[in-house]
Amino acid sequence: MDIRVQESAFDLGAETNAFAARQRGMGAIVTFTGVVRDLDDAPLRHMQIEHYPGMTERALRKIAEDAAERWPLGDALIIHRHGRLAPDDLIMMVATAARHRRDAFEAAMFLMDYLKSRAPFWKKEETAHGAAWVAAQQVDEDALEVWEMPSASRTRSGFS
Amino acid sequence: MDIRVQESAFDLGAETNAFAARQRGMGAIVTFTGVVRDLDDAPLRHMQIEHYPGMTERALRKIAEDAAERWPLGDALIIHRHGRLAPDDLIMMVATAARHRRDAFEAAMFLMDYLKSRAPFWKKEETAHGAAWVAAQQVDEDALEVWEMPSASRTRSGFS
Amino acid sequence: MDVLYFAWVRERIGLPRETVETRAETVRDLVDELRRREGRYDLAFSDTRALRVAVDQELCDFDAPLAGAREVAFFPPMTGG
Amino acid sequence: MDVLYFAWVRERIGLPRETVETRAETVRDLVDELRRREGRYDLAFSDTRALRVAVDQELCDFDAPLAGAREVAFFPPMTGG
Repeated sequence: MDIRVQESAFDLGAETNAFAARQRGMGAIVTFTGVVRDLDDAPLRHMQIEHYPGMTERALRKIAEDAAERWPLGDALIIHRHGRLAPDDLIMMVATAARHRRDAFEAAMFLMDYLKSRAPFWKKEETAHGAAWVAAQQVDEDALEVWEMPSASRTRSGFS
Repeated sequence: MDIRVQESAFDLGAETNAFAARQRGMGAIVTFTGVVRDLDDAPLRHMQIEHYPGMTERALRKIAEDAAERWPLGDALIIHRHGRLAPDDLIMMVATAARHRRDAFEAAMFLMDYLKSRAPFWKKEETAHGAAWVAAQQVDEDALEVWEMPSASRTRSGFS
Repeated sequence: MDVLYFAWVRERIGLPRETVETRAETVRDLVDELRRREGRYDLAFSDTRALRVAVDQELCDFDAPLAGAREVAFFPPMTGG
Repeated sequence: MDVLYFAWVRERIGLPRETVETRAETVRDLVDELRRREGRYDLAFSDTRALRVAVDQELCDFDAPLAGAREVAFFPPMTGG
Protein backbone atom coordinates (compact mmCIF):
# COMPACT_ATOMS: atom_id res chain seq x y z
CA MET A 1 0.00 0.00 0.00
CA ASP A 2 1.46 3.27 -1.15
CA ILE A 3 0.02 6.61 0.11
CA ARG A 4 1.57 9.91 -0.92
CA VAL A 5 0.51 13.49 -0.19
CA GLN A 6 2.70 15.92 -2.06
CA GLU A 7 2.90 19.39 -3.53
CA SER A 8 4.82 18.33 -6.65
CA ALA A 9 3.31 16.95 -9.82
CA PHE A 10 3.33 13.21 -10.50
CA ASP A 11 3.69 11.28 -13.75
CA LEU A 12 0.45 9.34 -14.20
CA GLY A 13 1.91 7.02 -16.84
CA ALA A 14 5.09 6.25 -14.93
CA GLU A 15 3.13 5.64 -11.70
CA THR A 16 0.66 3.39 -13.53
CA ASN A 17 3.43 1.37 -15.14
CA ALA A 18 5.33 1.05 -11.85
CA PHE A 19 2.15 -0.04 -10.05
CA ALA A 20 1.32 -2.63 -12.73
CA ALA A 21 4.90 -3.94 -12.84
CA ARG A 22 5.00 -4.73 -9.14
CA GLN A 23 1.85 -6.90 -9.18
CA ARG A 24 1.95 -10.69 -9.41
CA GLY A 25 -1.07 -12.82 -10.21
CA MET A 26 -3.43 -9.84 -10.42
CA GLY A 27 -5.61 -10.00 -13.52
CA ALA A 28 -7.13 -6.54 -13.15
CA ILE A 29 -5.70 -3.07 -12.59
CA VAL A 30 -7.90 0.03 -12.32
CA THR A 31 -6.73 3.62 -12.11
CA PHE A 32 -8.65 6.81 -11.50
CA THR A 33 -7.18 10.24 -12.11
CA GLY A 34 -8.74 13.54 -11.04
CA VAL A 35 -7.99 16.55 -13.22
CA VAL A 36 -8.47 20.28 -12.55
CA ARG A 37 -11.23 21.31 -14.92
CA ASP A 38 -12.45 24.66 -16.06
CA LEU A 39 -15.58 26.18 -14.54
CA ASP A 40 -18.86 26.56 -16.37
CA ASP A 41 -19.22 30.30 -15.80
CA ALA A 42 -15.71 31.77 -15.88
CA PRO A 43 -12.25 30.51 -16.84
CA LEU A 44 -10.40 29.09 -13.88
CA ARG A 45 -7.08 30.79 -13.20
CA HIS A 46 -5.91 28.31 -10.66
CA MET A 47 -6.99 25.99 -7.89
CA GLN A 48 -5.52 26.06 -4.40
CA ILE A 49 -5.72 22.82 -2.42
CA GLU A 50 -5.33 23.08 1.35
CA HIS A 51 -4.92 20.02 3.52
CA TYR A 52 -4.34 19.01 7.14
CA PRO A 53 -0.76 17.71 7.36
CA GLY A 54 -0.56 14.71 9.64
CA MET A 55 -4.24 13.87 9.49
CA THR A 56 -4.31 13.62 5.69
CA GLU A 57 -1.92 10.67 5.46
CA ARG A 58 -3.72 8.91 8.35
CA ALA A 59 -7.12 9.41 6.75
CA LEU A 60 -5.96 8.16 3.34
CA ARG A 61 -4.25 5.14 4.87
CA LYS A 62 -7.41 4.28 6.82
CA ILE A 63 -9.51 4.49 3.64
CA ALA A 64 -7.06 2.24 1.77
CA GLU A 65 -7.02 -0.25 4.68
CA ASP A 66 -10.81 -0.30 4.74
CA ALA A 67 -10.82 -1.05 1.00
CA ALA A 68 -8.28 -3.87 1.47
CA GLU A 69 -10.53 -5.40 4.14
CA ARG A 70 -13.59 -5.33 1.90
CA TRP A 71 -12.06 -6.55 -1.36
CA PRO A 72 -9.27 -9.08 -2.01
CA LEU A 73 -6.80 -6.51 -3.29
CA GLY A 74 -3.25 -7.22 -4.32
CA ASP A 75 -2.31 -3.59 -3.83
CA ALA A 76 -3.56 -0.01 -3.69
CA LEU A 77 -1.98 3.35 -4.43
CA ILE A 78 -3.17 6.87 -3.57
CA ILE A 79 -1.32 10.03 -4.63
CA HIS A 80 -2.92 13.41 -3.80
CA ARG A 81 -1.44 16.83 -4.47
CA HIS A 82 -1.91 20.03 -2.49
CA GLY A 83 -0.89 23.63 -3.18
CA ARG A 84 -1.46 25.58 -6.35
CA LEU A 85 -2.68 23.84 -9.51
CA ALA A 86 -3.60 25.06 -13.01
CA PRO A 87 -6.44 23.86 -15.29
CA ASP A 88 -5.70 20.41 -16.76
CA ASP A 89 -3.18 19.66 -14.00
CA LEU A 90 -3.61 16.23 -12.41
CA ILE A 91 -4.87 16.54 -8.82
CA MET A 92 -4.65 12.98 -7.66
CA MET A 93 -4.74 9.33 -8.66
CA VAL A 94 -5.69 6.01 -7.17
CA ALA A 95 -4.80 2.55 -8.46
CA THR A 96 -6.09 -0.85 -7.38
CA ALA A 97 -5.02 -4.36 -8.33
CA ALA A 98 -7.10 -7.51 -7.85
CA ARG A 99 -7.49 -10.93 -9.41
CA HIS A 100 -10.89 -10.03 -10.84
CA ARG A 101 -12.10 -6.85 -12.51
CA ARG A 102 -15.15 -6.26 -10.36
CA ASP A 103 -13.09 -6.14 -7.16
CA ALA A 104 -10.56 -3.73 -8.68
CA PHE A 105 -13.35 -1.45 -9.98
CA GLU A 106 -15.38 -1.45 -6.78
CA ALA A 107 -12.35 -0.82 -4.58
CA ALA A 108 -11.27 2.12 -6.77
CA MET A 109 -14.78 3.62 -6.61
CA PHE A 110 -14.81 3.12 -2.84
CA LEU A 111 -11.42 4.84 -2.47
CA MET A 112 -12.65 7.78 -4.53
CA ASP A 113 -15.97 8.12 -2.71
CA TYR A 114 -14.34 8.20 0.73
CA LEU A 115 -11.36 10.26 -0.34
CA LYS A 116 -13.79 12.84 -1.72
CA SER A 117 -15.69 13.40 1.52
CA ARG A 118 -13.54 11.98 4.33
CA ALA A 119 -9.97 13.04 3.58
CA PRO A 120 -9.08 16.55 4.83
CA PHE A 121 -8.61 18.44 1.58
CA TRP A 122 -10.29 21.72 0.66
CA LYS A 123 -10.28 23.30 -2.78
CA LYS A 124 -10.42 26.99 -3.57
CA GLU A 125 -11.02 28.14 -7.14
CA GLU A 126 -9.86 31.47 -8.44
CA THR A 127 -11.36 33.15 -11.51
CA ALA A 128 -11.46 36.75 -12.80
CA HIS A 129 -14.45 37.24 -10.46
CA GLY A 130 -12.48 36.30 -7.37
CA ALA A 131 -11.79 33.20 -5.30
CA ALA A 132 -14.31 30.80 -3.75
CA TRP A 133 -14.10 27.63 -1.71
CA VAL A 134 -15.58 24.62 -3.49
CA ALA A 135 -18.70 23.52 -1.62
CA ALA A 136 -19.11 19.88 -0.72
CA GLN A 137 -21.98 18.32 -2.63
CA GLN A 138 -24.81 16.27 -1.21
CA VAL A 139 -24.40 13.77 -4.07
CA ASP A 140 -20.89 12.99 -2.79
CA GLU A 141 -22.15 12.47 0.74
CA ASP A 142 -24.95 10.26 -0.61
CA ALA A 143 -22.39 8.19 -2.54
CA LEU A 144 -21.08 6.86 0.77
CA GLU A 145 -24.44 5.35 1.69
CA VAL A 146 -24.22 2.54 -0.84
CA TRP A 147 -21.01 1.31 0.80
CA GLU A 148 -22.74 1.15 4.16
CA MET A 149 -25.43 -1.13 2.79
CA PRO A 150 -24.99 -4.85 3.45
CA SER A 151 -23.01 -6.18 0.51
CA ALA A 152 -25.72 -8.74 -0.28
CA SER A 153 -28.16 -6.01 -1.20
CA ARG A 154 -25.58 -4.34 -3.37
CA THR A 155 -25.02 -7.68 -5.08
CA ARG A 156 -28.71 -8.29 -5.59
CA SER A 157 -29.11 -4.89 -7.14
CA GLY A 158 -26.42 -5.78 -9.66
CA PHE A 159 -23.65 -3.75 -8.16
CA SER A 160 -21.26 -6.59 -7.67
CA MET B 1 -12.62 7.33 -29.90
CA ASP B 2 -9.61 5.13 -30.40
CA ILE B 3 -9.98 1.36 -30.99
CA ARG B 4 -6.96 -0.84 -31.63
CA VAL B 5 -6.63 -4.60 -32.09
CA GLN B 6 -3.02 -5.61 -32.33
CA GLU B 7 -0.56 -8.43 -31.83
CA SER B 8 2.21 -6.24 -30.42
CA ALA B 9 2.56 -5.14 -26.81
CA PHE B 10 1.43 -1.65 -25.75
CA ASP B 11 2.88 0.70 -23.15
CA LEU B 12 0.16 1.18 -20.52
CA GLY B 13 1.80 4.26 -19.02
CA ALA B 14 2.49 5.96 -22.33
CA GLU B 15 -1.06 5.24 -23.55
CA THR B 16 -2.56 6.51 -20.30
CA ASN B 17 -0.52 9.73 -20.43
CA ALA B 18 -1.36 10.31 -24.11
CA PHE B 19 -5.06 9.72 -23.40
CA ALA B 20 -5.06 12.10 -20.43
CA ALA B 21 -3.10 14.76 -22.32
CA ARG B 22 -5.60 14.98 -25.15
CA GLN B 23 -8.62 15.64 -22.87
CA ARG B 24 -9.96 19.13 -22.17
CA GLY B 25 -12.40 19.92 -19.40
CA MET B 26 -12.65 16.30 -18.25
CA GLY B 27 -12.30 16.00 -14.48
CA ALA B 28 -12.15 12.21 -14.35
CA ILE B 29 -10.10 9.59 -16.18
CA VAL B 30 -10.48 5.86 -15.50
CA THR B 31 -8.34 3.07 -16.92
CA PHE B 32 -8.72 -0.67 -16.71
CA THR B 33 -5.93 -3.07 -17.64
CA GLY B 34 -6.29 -6.83 -18.02
CA VAL B 35 -3.22 -8.91 -17.22
CA VAL B 36 -2.43 -12.57 -17.98
CA ARG B 37 -2.45 -14.26 -14.61
CA ASP B 38 -1.20 -17.60 -13.48
CA LEU B 39 -3.62 -20.46 -12.97
CA ASP B 40 -4.59 -21.87 -9.61
CA ASP B 41 -3.65 -25.46 -10.39
CA ALA B 42 -0.63 -25.35 -12.70
CA PRO B 43 1.81 -22.67 -13.87
CA LEU B 44 0.67 -21.06 -17.09
CA ARG B 45 3.21 -21.35 -19.90
CA HIS B 46 1.43 -19.01 -22.23
CA MET B 47 -1.94 -17.78 -23.38
CA GLN B 48 -3.02 -17.74 -27.00
CA ILE B 49 -5.70 -15.21 -27.94
CA GLU B 50 -7.62 -15.84 -31.14
CA HIS B 51 -9.91 -13.24 -32.64
CA TYR B 52 -12.13 -12.61 -35.67
CA PRO B 53 -10.37 -10.01 -37.82
CA GLY B 54 -12.85 -7.55 -39.26
CA MET B 55 -15.62 -8.30 -36.79
CA THR B 56 -13.44 -7.54 -33.75
CA GLU B 57 -12.88 -3.85 -34.58
CA ARG B 58 -16.58 -3.43 -35.47
CA ALA B 59 -17.73 -5.06 -32.24
CA LEU B 60 -15.37 -2.97 -30.09
CA ARG B 61 -16.37 0.24 -31.87
CA LYS B 62 -20.04 -0.58 -31.35
CA ILE B 63 -19.47 -1.17 -27.63
CA ALA B 64 -17.60 2.14 -27.31
CA GLU B 65 -20.35 3.96 -29.23
CA ASP B 66 -22.99 2.45 -26.97
CA ALA B 67 -21.03 3.68 -23.94
CA ALA B 68 -20.74 7.18 -25.43
CA GLU B 69 -24.53 7.23 -25.92
CA ARG B 70 -25.21 6.26 -22.31
CA TRP B 71 -22.68 8.45 -20.52
CA PRO B 72 -21.42 11.95 -21.34
CA LEU B 73 -17.92 10.85 -22.23
CA GLY B 74 -15.18 13.10 -23.50
CA ASP B 75 -13.35 10.15 -25.00
CA ALA B 76 -12.81 6.40 -24.87
CA LEU B 77 -9.91 4.13 -25.76
CA ILE B 78 -9.79 0.35 -26.24
CA ILE B 79 -6.60 -1.58 -27.01
CA HIS B 80 -6.80 -5.39 -27.17
CA ARG B 81 -4.00 -7.76 -28.07
CA HIS B 82 -4.19 -11.14 -29.79
CA GLY B 83 -1.61 -13.85 -30.40
CA ARG B 84 0.74 -15.38 -27.87
CA LEU B 85 1.10 -13.83 -24.40
CA ALA B 86 3.11 -14.79 -21.32
CA PRO B 87 2.09 -14.57 -17.63
CA ASP B 88 2.07 -10.93 -16.43
CA ASP B 89 1.78 -9.62 -19.99
CA LEU B 90 -0.88 -6.95 -20.47
CA ILE B 91 -3.78 -8.28 -22.54
CA MET B 92 -5.82 -5.14 -23.05
CA MET B 93 -6.75 -1.75 -21.66
CA VAL B 94 -9.68 0.62 -21.75
CA ALA B 95 -9.69 4.29 -20.78
CA THR B 96 -12.62 6.66 -20.34
CA ALA B 97 -12.76 10.41 -19.72
CA ALA B 98 -15.75 12.32 -18.35
CA ARG B 99 -16.46 15.47 -16.39
CA HIS B 100 -17.54 13.47 -13.34
CA ARG B 101 -16.04 10.38 -11.79
CA ARG B 102 -19.18 8.26 -11.68
CA ASP B 103 -19.68 8.54 -15.45
CA ALA B 104 -16.06 7.62 -16.16
CA PHE B 105 -16.21 4.62 -13.79
CA GLU B 106 -19.55 3.30 -15.05
CA ALA B 107 -18.57 3.67 -18.69
CA ALA B 108 -15.30 1.79 -18.09
CA MET B 109 -17.16 -1.02 -16.30
CA PHE B 110 -19.69 -1.15 -19.13
CA LEU B 111 -16.90 -1.37 -21.74
CA MET B 112 -15.28 -4.20 -19.83
CA ASP B 113 -18.51 -6.14 -19.26
CA TYR B 114 -19.45 -6.05 -22.96
CA LEU B 115 -15.93 -6.53 -24.24
CA LYS B 116 -15.67 -9.66 -22.07
CA SER B 117 -18.73 -11.41 -23.52
CA ARG B 118 -19.55 -9.67 -26.81
CA ALA B 119 -16.24 -9.03 -28.57
CA PRO B 120 -14.95 -12.01 -30.60
CA PHE B 121 -11.88 -13.05 -28.65
CA TRP B 122 -11.12 -16.54 -27.38
CA LYS B 123 -8.38 -17.45 -24.95
CA LYS B 124 -6.47 -20.71 -24.81
CA GLU B 125 -4.25 -21.47 -21.84
CA GLU B 126 -1.28 -23.81 -22.02
CA THR B 127 0.22 -25.48 -18.96
CA ALA B 128 2.41 -28.55 -18.44
CA HIS B 129 -0.84 -30.58 -18.50
CA GLY B 130 -1.77 -29.36 -21.96
CA ALA B 131 -3.81 -26.63 -23.56
CA ALA B 132 -7.44 -25.72 -22.88
CA TRP B 133 -9.84 -23.08 -24.11
CA VAL B 134 -11.00 -20.72 -21.37
CA ALA B 135 -14.71 -21.29 -20.75
CA ALA B 136 -17.04 -18.30 -20.66
CA GLN B 137 -18.44 -17.81 -17.19
CA GLN B 138 -22.07 -17.34 -16.25
CA VAL B 139 -21.05 -14.50 -13.91
CA ASP B 140 -19.78 -12.55 -16.92
CA GLU B 141 -23.01 -13.10 -18.83
CA ASP B 142 -24.98 -12.07 -15.73
CA ALA B 143 -22.92 -8.88 -15.47
CA LEU B 144 -24.58 -7.62 -18.65
CA GLU B 145 -28.04 -7.77 -17.09
CA VAL B 146 -27.50 -4.79 -14.83
CA TRP B 147 -26.83 -2.61 -17.88
CA GLU B 148 -30.13 -3.66 -19.40
CA MET B 149 -32.05 -2.49 -16.33
CA PRO B 150 -33.67 0.94 -16.56
CA SER B 151 -31.06 3.37 -15.30
CA ALA B 152 -33.47 4.70 -12.65
CA SER B 153 -33.45 1.38 -10.84
CA ARG B 154 -29.68 1.25 -11.01
CA THR B 155 -29.62 4.72 -9.50
CA ARG B 156 -32.06 3.83 -6.77
CA SER B 157 -30.03 0.82 -5.84
CA GLY B 158 -27.05 3.04 -5.34
CA PHE B 159 -25.20 2.10 -8.48
CA SER B 160 -25.03 5.56 -9.92
CA MET C 1 -21.10 -18.22 -48.77
CA ASP C 2 -18.02 -18.10 -46.55
CA VAL C 3 -18.33 -20.10 -43.35
CA LEU C 4 -15.79 -19.37 -40.60
CA TYR C 5 -14.94 -21.34 -37.48
CA PHE C 6 -13.08 -20.10 -34.40
CA ALA C 7 -11.50 -21.56 -31.27
CA TRP C 8 -12.56 -25.14 -30.47
CA VAL C 9 -15.13 -25.12 -33.28
CA ARG C 10 -12.26 -24.52 -35.70
CA GLU C 11 -10.23 -27.28 -34.05
CA ARG C 12 -13.05 -29.84 -34.14
CA ILE C 13 -13.94 -29.15 -37.75
CA GLY C 14 -10.29 -28.94 -38.68
CA LEU C 15 -10.30 -25.79 -40.78
CA PRO C 16 -10.71 -22.07 -40.16
CA ARG C 17 -12.93 -21.25 -43.13
CA GLU C 18 -14.53 -22.76 -46.18
CA THR C 19 -16.85 -21.76 -48.99
CA VAL C 20 -20.22 -23.51 -48.84
CA GLU C 21 -22.84 -23.71 -51.58
CA THR C 22 -26.15 -23.74 -49.78
CA ARG C 23 -29.81 -22.87 -50.08
CA ALA C 24 -30.26 -22.82 -46.32
CA GLU C 25 -32.76 -20.14 -45.33
CA THR C 26 -31.68 -19.73 -41.72
CA VAL C 27 -28.58 -20.34 -39.65
CA ARG C 28 -30.27 -23.39 -38.15
CA ASP C 29 -30.87 -24.84 -41.65
CA LEU C 30 -27.19 -24.33 -42.43
CA VAL C 31 -26.18 -26.05 -39.20
CA ASP C 32 -28.42 -29.04 -40.04
CA GLU C 33 -26.89 -29.23 -43.51
CA LEU C 34 -23.33 -29.12 -42.16
CA ARG C 35 -24.08 -31.76 -39.52
CA ARG C 36 -25.19 -34.21 -42.21
CA ARG C 37 -21.84 -33.90 -43.98
CA GLU C 38 -19.43 -35.63 -41.62
CA GLY C 39 -18.95 -36.75 -38.05
CA ARG C 40 -16.62 -33.87 -37.18
CA TYR C 41 -19.32 -31.35 -38.13
CA ASP C 42 -21.96 -33.33 -36.31
CA LEU C 43 -19.76 -33.30 -33.21
CA ALA C 44 -18.89 -29.59 -33.43
CA PHE C 45 -22.55 -28.61 -33.74
CA SER C 46 -24.00 -31.19 -31.37
CA ASP C 47 -24.95 -28.60 -28.75
CA THR C 48 -25.80 -25.26 -30.32
CA ARG C 49 -26.47 -23.78 -26.88
CA ALA C 50 -22.68 -23.88 -26.42
CA LEU C 51 -22.20 -21.96 -29.69
CA ARG C 52 -22.54 -18.40 -30.90
CA VAL C 53 -23.06 -17.28 -34.46
CA ALA C 54 -22.40 -14.08 -36.40
CA VAL C 55 -23.87 -13.32 -39.83
CA ASP C 56 -21.86 -10.76 -41.77
CA GLN C 57 -19.92 -9.98 -38.58
CA GLU C 58 -22.97 -9.20 -36.44
CA LEU C 59 -23.94 -11.49 -33.55
CA CYS C 60 -27.35 -13.04 -34.14
CA ASP C 61 -29.36 -16.08 -33.13
CA PHE C 62 -29.79 -19.39 -34.89
CA ASP C 63 -33.13 -18.36 -36.38
CA ALA C 64 -31.51 -15.48 -38.29
CA PRO C 65 -32.23 -15.55 -42.05
CA LEU C 66 -29.33 -16.09 -44.44
CA ALA C 67 -30.80 -14.28 -47.47
CA GLY C 68 -28.05 -12.09 -48.90
CA ALA C 69 -25.49 -13.16 -46.28
CA ARG C 70 -21.88 -13.37 -47.45
CA GLU C 71 -20.20 -14.63 -44.26
CA VAL C 72 -21.37 -16.81 -41.38
CA ALA C 73 -19.12 -17.52 -38.40
CA PHE C 74 -19.51 -20.13 -35.64
CA PHE C 75 -17.64 -19.96 -32.36
CA PRO C 76 -17.88 -20.64 -28.62
CA PRO C 77 -18.98 -17.91 -26.17
CA MET C 78 -16.41 -15.16 -26.24
CA THR C 79 -13.77 -14.64 -23.56
CA GLY C 80 -12.23 -11.22 -24.14
CA GLY C 81 -10.85 -8.76 -21.66
CA MET D 1 -4.77 22.38 23.66
CA ASP D 2 -3.96 23.22 20.04
CA VAL D 3 -6.93 24.41 18.02
CA LEU D 4 -6.58 24.35 14.23
CA TYR D 5 -8.72 26.00 11.55
CA PHE D 6 -8.80 25.17 7.84
CA ALA D 7 -10.24 26.65 4.64
CA TRP D 8 -12.91 29.31 5.22
CA VAL D 9 -12.95 28.68 8.95
CA ARG D 10 -9.28 29.70 9.01
CA GLU D 11 -10.04 32.75 6.88
CA ARG D 12 -12.95 33.91 9.05
CA ILE D 13 -11.08 33.48 12.29
CA GLY D 14 -7.94 34.93 10.77
CA LEU D 15 -5.40 32.41 11.95
CA PRO D 16 -4.51 28.77 11.19
CA ARG D 17 -3.87 27.59 14.72
CA GLU D 18 -3.73 28.78 18.32
CA THR D 19 -3.20 27.35 21.76
CA VAL D 20 -6.29 27.52 23.93
CA GLU D 21 -6.49 27.06 27.71
CA THR D 22 -9.85 25.46 28.31
CA ARG D 23 -11.80 23.24 30.67
CA ALA D 24 -14.37 22.43 27.99
CA GLU D 25 -15.56 18.86 28.38
CA THR D 26 -16.84 18.38 24.83
CA VAL D 27 -16.24 19.88 21.42
CA ARG D 28 -19.55 21.70 21.74
CA ASP D 29 -18.44 23.31 25.03
CA LEU D 30 -15.25 24.46 23.32
CA VAL D 31 -17.24 25.94 20.43
CA ASP D 32 -19.47 27.84 22.89
CA GLU D 33 -16.40 29.14 24.69
CA LEU D 34 -14.76 30.31 21.45
CA ARG D 35 -17.96 31.99 20.24
CA ARG D 36 -18.10 34.11 23.36
CA ARG D 37 -14.62 35.49 22.67
CA GLU D 38 -15.11 37.68 19.61
CA GLY D 39 -17.41 38.33 16.67
CA ARG D 40 -15.18 36.55 14.19
CA TYR D 41 -15.39 33.33 16.20
CA ASP D 42 -19.11 33.77 16.67
CA LEU D 43 -19.49 34.16 12.92
CA ALA D 44 -17.25 31.23 12.01
CA PHE D 45 -19.14 28.88 14.35
CA SER D 46 -22.64 30.26 13.76
CA ASP D 47 -23.79 27.12 11.92
CA THR D 48 -22.04 24.01 13.16
CA ARG D 49 -24.00 21.88 10.68
CA ALA D 50 -21.74 23.45 8.04
CA LEU D 51 -18.63 22.42 10.01
CA ARG D 52 -16.68 19.26 10.62
CA VAL D 53 -14.39 18.57 13.57
CA ALA D 54 -11.45 16.27 14.22
CA VAL D 55 -10.06 15.49 17.67
CA ASP D 56 -6.46 14.30 17.57
CA GLN D 57 -6.77 13.92 13.82
CA GLU D 58 -9.82 11.66 13.90
CA LEU D 59 -13.18 12.88 12.57
CA CYS D 60 -15.77 12.97 15.32
CA ASP D 61 -19.01 14.72 16.21
CA PHE D 62 -19.60 17.81 18.32
CA ASP D 63 -20.53 15.74 21.36
CA ALA D 64 -17.09 14.12 21.44
CA PRO D 65 -15.31 14.44 24.82
CA LEU D 66 -12.11 16.46 24.99
CA ALA D 67 -10.53 14.71 27.98
CA GLY D 68 -6.89 14.06 27.10
CA ALA D 69 -7.17 15.66 23.66
CA ARG D 70 -4.11 17.50 22.40
CA GLU D 71 -5.40 18.83 19.09
CA VAL D 72 -8.86 19.90 17.87
CA ALA D 73 -9.43 21.01 14.28
CA PHE D 74 -12.44 22.77 12.73
CA PHE D 75 -13.08 22.90 9.00
CA PRO D 76 -15.82 22.83 6.36
CA PRO D 77 -16.94 19.57 4.71
CA MET D 78 -14.02 18.13 2.78
CA THR D 79 -13.64 18.34 -0.99
CA GLY D 80 -10.83 16.01 -1.97
CA GLY D 81 -10.37 13.97 -5.10
